[in-house]
Amino acid sequence: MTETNGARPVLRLDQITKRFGALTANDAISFDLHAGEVVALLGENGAGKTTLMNILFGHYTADEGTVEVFGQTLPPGVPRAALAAGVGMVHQHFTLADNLSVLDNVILGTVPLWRAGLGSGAARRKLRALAEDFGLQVDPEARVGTLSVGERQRVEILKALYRDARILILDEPTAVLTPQEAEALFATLRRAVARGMSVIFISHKLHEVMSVAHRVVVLRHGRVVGRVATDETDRHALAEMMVGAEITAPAPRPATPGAALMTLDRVCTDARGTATGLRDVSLTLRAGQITGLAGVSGNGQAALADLIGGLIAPVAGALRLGNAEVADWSPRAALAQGIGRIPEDRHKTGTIADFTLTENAILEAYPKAQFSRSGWMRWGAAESFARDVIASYDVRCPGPETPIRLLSGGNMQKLILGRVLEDGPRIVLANQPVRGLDIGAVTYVQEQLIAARDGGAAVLLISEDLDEVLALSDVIHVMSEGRLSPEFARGSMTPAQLGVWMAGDGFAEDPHAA
Amino acid sequence: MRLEAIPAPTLTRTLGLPAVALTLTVIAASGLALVAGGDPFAVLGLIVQGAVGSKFALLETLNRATPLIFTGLAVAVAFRAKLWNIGAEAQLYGGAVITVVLGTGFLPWPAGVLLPVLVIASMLTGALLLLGPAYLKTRLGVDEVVTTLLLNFIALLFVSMLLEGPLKDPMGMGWPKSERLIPEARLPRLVDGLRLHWGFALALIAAAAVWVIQTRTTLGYEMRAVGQNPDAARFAGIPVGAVILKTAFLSGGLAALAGFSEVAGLKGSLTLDLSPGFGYTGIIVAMLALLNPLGVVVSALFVAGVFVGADSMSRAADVPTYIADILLALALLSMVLAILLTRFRVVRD
Amino acid sequence: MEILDILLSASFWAAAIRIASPLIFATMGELICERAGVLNLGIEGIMVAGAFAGWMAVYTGTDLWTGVAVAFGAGMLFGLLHATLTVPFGLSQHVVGLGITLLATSATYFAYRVALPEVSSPPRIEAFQPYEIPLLSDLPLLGPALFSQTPLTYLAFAVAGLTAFTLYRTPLGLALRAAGENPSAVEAQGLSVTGLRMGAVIVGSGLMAVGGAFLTMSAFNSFFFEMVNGRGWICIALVVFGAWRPGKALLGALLFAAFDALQVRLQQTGLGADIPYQVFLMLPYILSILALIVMSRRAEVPAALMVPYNKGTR
Amino acid sequence: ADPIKVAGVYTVPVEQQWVSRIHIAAEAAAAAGQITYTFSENVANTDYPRVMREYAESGIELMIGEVFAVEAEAREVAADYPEVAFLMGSSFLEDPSLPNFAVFDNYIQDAAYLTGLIAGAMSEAGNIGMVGGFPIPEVNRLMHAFMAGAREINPDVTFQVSFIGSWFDPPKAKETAFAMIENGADLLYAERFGVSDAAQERGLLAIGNVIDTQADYPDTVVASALWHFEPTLQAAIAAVNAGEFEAANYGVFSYMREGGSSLAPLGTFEDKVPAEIKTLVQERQDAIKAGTFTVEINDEEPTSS
Ligand SMILES: Nc1ncnc2c1ncn2[C@@H]1O[C@H](COP(=O)(O)OP(=O)(O)OP(=O)(O)O)[C@@H](O)[C@H]1O
Ligand SMILES: Nc1ncnc2c1ncn2[C@@H]1O[C@H](COP(=O)(O)OP(=O)(O)OP(=O)(O)O)[C@@H](O)[C@H]1O
Ligand SMILES: [Mg+2]
Ligand SMILES: [Mg+2]
Repeated sequence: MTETNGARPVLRLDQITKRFGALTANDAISFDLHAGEVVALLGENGAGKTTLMNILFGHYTADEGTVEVFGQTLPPGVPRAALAAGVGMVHQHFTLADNLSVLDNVILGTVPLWRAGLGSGAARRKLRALAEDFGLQVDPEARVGTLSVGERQRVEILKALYRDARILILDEPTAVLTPQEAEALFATLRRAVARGMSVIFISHKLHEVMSVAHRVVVLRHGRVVGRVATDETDRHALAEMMVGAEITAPAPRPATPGAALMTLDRVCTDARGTATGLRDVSLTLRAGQITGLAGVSGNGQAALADLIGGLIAPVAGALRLGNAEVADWSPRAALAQGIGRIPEDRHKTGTIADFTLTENAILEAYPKAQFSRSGWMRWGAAESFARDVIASYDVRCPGPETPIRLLSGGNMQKLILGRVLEDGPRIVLANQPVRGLDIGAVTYVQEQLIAARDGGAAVLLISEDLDEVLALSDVIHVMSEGRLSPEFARGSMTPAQLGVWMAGDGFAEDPHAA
Repeated sequence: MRLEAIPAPTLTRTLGLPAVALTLTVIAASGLALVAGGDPFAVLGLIVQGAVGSKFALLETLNRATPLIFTGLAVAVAFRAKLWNIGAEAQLYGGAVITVVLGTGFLPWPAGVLLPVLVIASMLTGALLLLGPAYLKTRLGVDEVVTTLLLNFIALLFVSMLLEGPLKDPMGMGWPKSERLIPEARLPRLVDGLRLHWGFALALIAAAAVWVIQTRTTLGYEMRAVGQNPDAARFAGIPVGAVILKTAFLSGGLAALAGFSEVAGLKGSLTLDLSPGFGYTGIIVAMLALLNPLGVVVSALFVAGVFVGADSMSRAADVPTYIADILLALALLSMVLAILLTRFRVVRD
Repeated sequence: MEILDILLSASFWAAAIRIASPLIFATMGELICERAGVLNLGIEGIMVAGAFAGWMAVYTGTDLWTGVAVAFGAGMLFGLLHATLTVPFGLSQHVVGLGITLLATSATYFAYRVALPEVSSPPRIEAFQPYEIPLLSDLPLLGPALFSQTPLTYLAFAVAGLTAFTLYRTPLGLALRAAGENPSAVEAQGLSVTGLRMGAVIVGSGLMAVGGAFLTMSAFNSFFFEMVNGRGWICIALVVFGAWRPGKALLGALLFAAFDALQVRLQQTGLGADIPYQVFLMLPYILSILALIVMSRRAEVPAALMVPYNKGTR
Repeated sequence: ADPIKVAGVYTVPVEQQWVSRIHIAAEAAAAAGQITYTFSENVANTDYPRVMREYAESGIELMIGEVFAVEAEAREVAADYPEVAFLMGSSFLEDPSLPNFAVFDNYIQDAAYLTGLIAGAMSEAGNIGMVGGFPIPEVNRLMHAFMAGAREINPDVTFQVSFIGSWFDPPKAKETAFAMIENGADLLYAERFGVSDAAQERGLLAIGNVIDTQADYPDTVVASALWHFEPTLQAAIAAVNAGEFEAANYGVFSYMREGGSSLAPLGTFEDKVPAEIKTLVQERQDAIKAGTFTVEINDEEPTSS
């Protein structure tokens, strides 16, 4: 195996092995990173990418192998040493303290603890300069708790830059970003690389990998299964290398739309904290049709999802099911009306981590006579239902008695999918259904949604991934600042045109609108 | 250092570590006895003797365990739903007060009717005492650790007020103490001549009932779901606020039964020092049992046994009685650590 | 004496500040622990241990300030035990806290009885005396209320100021606040969550013990069983009442103490004859709950409070 | 005779004034070889009957203690161990059907009355502060006797009465006393620890109760009403030795004429108390001992005046 660059690497991972009990998460992994280079780390869920990076950063200690930065071997298990050596890491799950300001989060740990002052003045100047330099606009005094996901990510990167990191590790940085935010991130990365910084980039999105990285290292089951330069490969080949088998993306047939199952008529909802509410939203969901909702995160998608899911009620306007206006609106009412709901965050709202698969499978349906009678649970029925879901939706797990937290994200999502679809809902709310999943799981989930549509359900697909919306939707709406665009038919809009709407232009009351 | 879960702990580990914890506790106690001028080698024997060495000792241990089972269950039920009820002490007194109000002649009914009424009335009173904080938590987000804690002090002062006012025994020579219950309101003894009463049996029944509720009913399922992830529960359509209120109802009711059982089974009247901290010890009992209702029975027996045994040892070995609480505290702390280490191993990195 | 007269008298405020002093120490101690993410229910017992340790040191011949240091050290020892069990091992903070209260209390009583087996009247020490700060103590109302207290009271206010300064103006305080909000943020910036939390619990426990020592070395001059009498639990409430901010918590302590002082004085008035004395004793607790309800919407609980942090698990 | 095996069971630590009098008397008897003595302190009332039973099982012959809050249960224990003699502090009377259970109480109202006479004369402001733990008979009757004495000397004297709701919170007792001083009191009735300290700090006077603390507060404590448990204990020991222990009320052994209570020597205040008052006190003391003067026993809760 030859490395492309003859110069001395800035980072060298040598024969890293990490075992968790019986499982070998990293199996003798070696690779080098050179100055000014972006290496993408690819692999299915659970392939061992995060583990490897955690070892490199000192969160975990490897059982075997060494990490060398600029020729120096890092002491294992000491994040401070990695930071001092110039390694910066943007974690898969953000590591920010919500109660502190941006500036405080950035200087945390950079000043000796036993000092009287924080030195905020100089720090603020440095932060401003960095933000300017790298195009990472963010208010240093803002409390992190009030920031959007994209802004938080900028703070994470600024944290690394502030420490003069020479090596930047980004673990799935785009999983929660909009296309625009992702683009801005890539622009920042290019600037950083132009200044000689090296980047390790983890993503499941192959087009991103292709556009940002110079080289790709592919992991499977903890082992390196491929190394390739991006200009010598394509998406298809990478996908195959990851999964070890060929992948075909779903190609939906044209839809045959039916009756309007749900109608929103000039609906408004209250804003909650920093989350935007709906402003005069009118929307029709039709049987046998996938309605795609594109938009930059935080523009009211959450409010719309909560409304349809029964968690909030309109403060103005009407919500109709068929022709009947709903009065008492709650999750129970929504479920009773045959609305199946795939929540945005499978960990936070979709599942209960310590509950078994069985217990999670009936989370919404347990009051039904099938699973309980006059207050008594019928665990036998529940378990056989869980077995059905596991079998029909290909949930890979030891069995229905397994706590769901032991499952990977993809399998967790399949269980939710099964729970939602098994009952044949008339309306399906799919909010970010494939976020963070690997290719295999993505394909599977999307196929199931198409199947539901073909079975006559009205599907609302909310996604920040414009490619996904374009590929699956029969009709598309765009959301911006709580407003909803008109309906666009499949193929009537280019991504660039949609982008204009996403940026908030084109809406009626907008003075810039035509 | 870091903790790593052990997938399948060996039997040696499961039994060995708690044994080590207890051994260390006994060694520490022996050392203390030596410091206080007692015989260190007699300590262990005397504790065992005092806790289970005679029919008398054994029944005293069961007796002491009775209120702890109730308060332990109350805490286990609440904590399971992440309702931090630190106010079992107040609820206990609530049950005791209502037992005295109704059981000193106000309801002149035969035992078969009166006792069930007292049980229900006690549970309702305790439940109401916890409903307040639970309501404040669900409606206004007021931290219930603090409200329930403060209610303990208020309840105690309130009881003191009652005992020096309307509930004061006119024949009590002015001592702040209630009238005695009528015989129909007394729980019969389980064993003639010894203090063990039907309250103990009631506690066992309560433990079994809680176990059934938690594992077999929709309410139990809801309570666990709300406790572990209220967001997911709310999304799934579980009425979170209502479940917390129901949990509070059950928890407060159970704690109140401790008061009922102490008054109706043991003391026959109410004084200000009915409970030497049973409400607080209930928290320890519940956590030691990992919030498992059947485990609560075991851990209550353990806690009671250690205390009764050590207390008796202090007299026999002629060392200050405070050694009993030291021993109990050491046993508890080392025991929770040992139980943790049966399931996790310490790895260095 | 009518309520208004009471409220306008310097002696009333002097009493309030005196009563508040032990609460201030212990509340700051608890606040530091909770800000770092650890609920310390050992407070009640640690105060007992501090009350005894400081007093006993002076009784056996050390000077008063050494006694305070001994109390602080005793508190830190129990803090170390608490921290070891709750931080690296992540054991339930409820159980460990209550266990430590039981342990510290009983160990103190045991030690007292072993050390002084034959006493029938509690021995006394020469306690801290009020020190009138020159000039300041001559101010009307404020002078006798604020500046004629014992040195330990001045120390209590200094500790509150230092706590606020440390939390909001130093890197250490920043790290502590972050540790109580999101430990992984601290870890990712190369700091040790374990170290920070343990340090906070140990130092916080030391302060609690000094609060206890105030009772035996300043408010009074002998050690009694049950002397702390629930003051530790009050401090837990005060931390919440103060929304985890030192300034507000200090105010809360003063308010609570003022009510206590008022209740003592009200018992002497016409009201006192008609209303059971328990009602007066209840007042501070009831008002605390009411205050909590009023400010509940704004309170910001440290997000990682009571959540153990175990490196390497998610 | 062999020393009698005696056990004390107390609900508070032996430092507490009241229990300390029992404890000291027992230790003295043990030192004199009359008895062997062991005790348990700070026993919760819940545990009280169990501790009694444990001692009874272990072969104790005479048990002393206080059963105010556990009357019925303690009597049950006594019934189960007829061979053990129980001498218990109690607000109730003996029960002839329970021949091994005798009662006592601190009837030291005589001495408290005498201290009241002195206080009435020593309080120039005619404003006396009284701080109690709980308003129970043992406290109330002493306060009333004291108040009666003070009123006899100064009919206009006013009293401030407060209960701190705890037996053991000296800082709180001290605060309460301070409040009374601010409210005009110039003499304090020190029912609890902490009160004399307040008086001392403000240079005022205090009257002691149950124990003599003048040595600790030489310029503060004027007089004290002392309780002596020795006569009670000696009577019980004699009865046990003679095999004649029976249900009886030993309360009378706390009366002044039995030597169960006394007025502490005025000591440092010998010259400060007016001579005519000293004479009156002496007269009354003699009358009480002669049985020609009785101090009223009033167990009601006293209130401020
Ligand atoms: N703390 C841990 N304890 C035990 N096992 C772990 C732990 N962390 C990771 N693993 C195991 O290591 C394997 C690799 O996990 P890792 O998080 O590195 O995957 P990944 O490649 O980052 O996946 P994803 O794409 O989903 O982020 C997983 O299969 C998991 O079973
Ligand atoms: N503490 C742990 N113990 C055991 N396995 C773990 C632990 N944490 C994570 N894992 C495993 O690590 C793998 C990846 O975890 P991770 O949380 O990254 O899931 P994921 O598939 O990336 O899901 P998502 O993207 O939704 O977070 C999963 O297979 C999971 O089983
Ligand atoms: Mg990962
Ligand atoms: Mg992932």
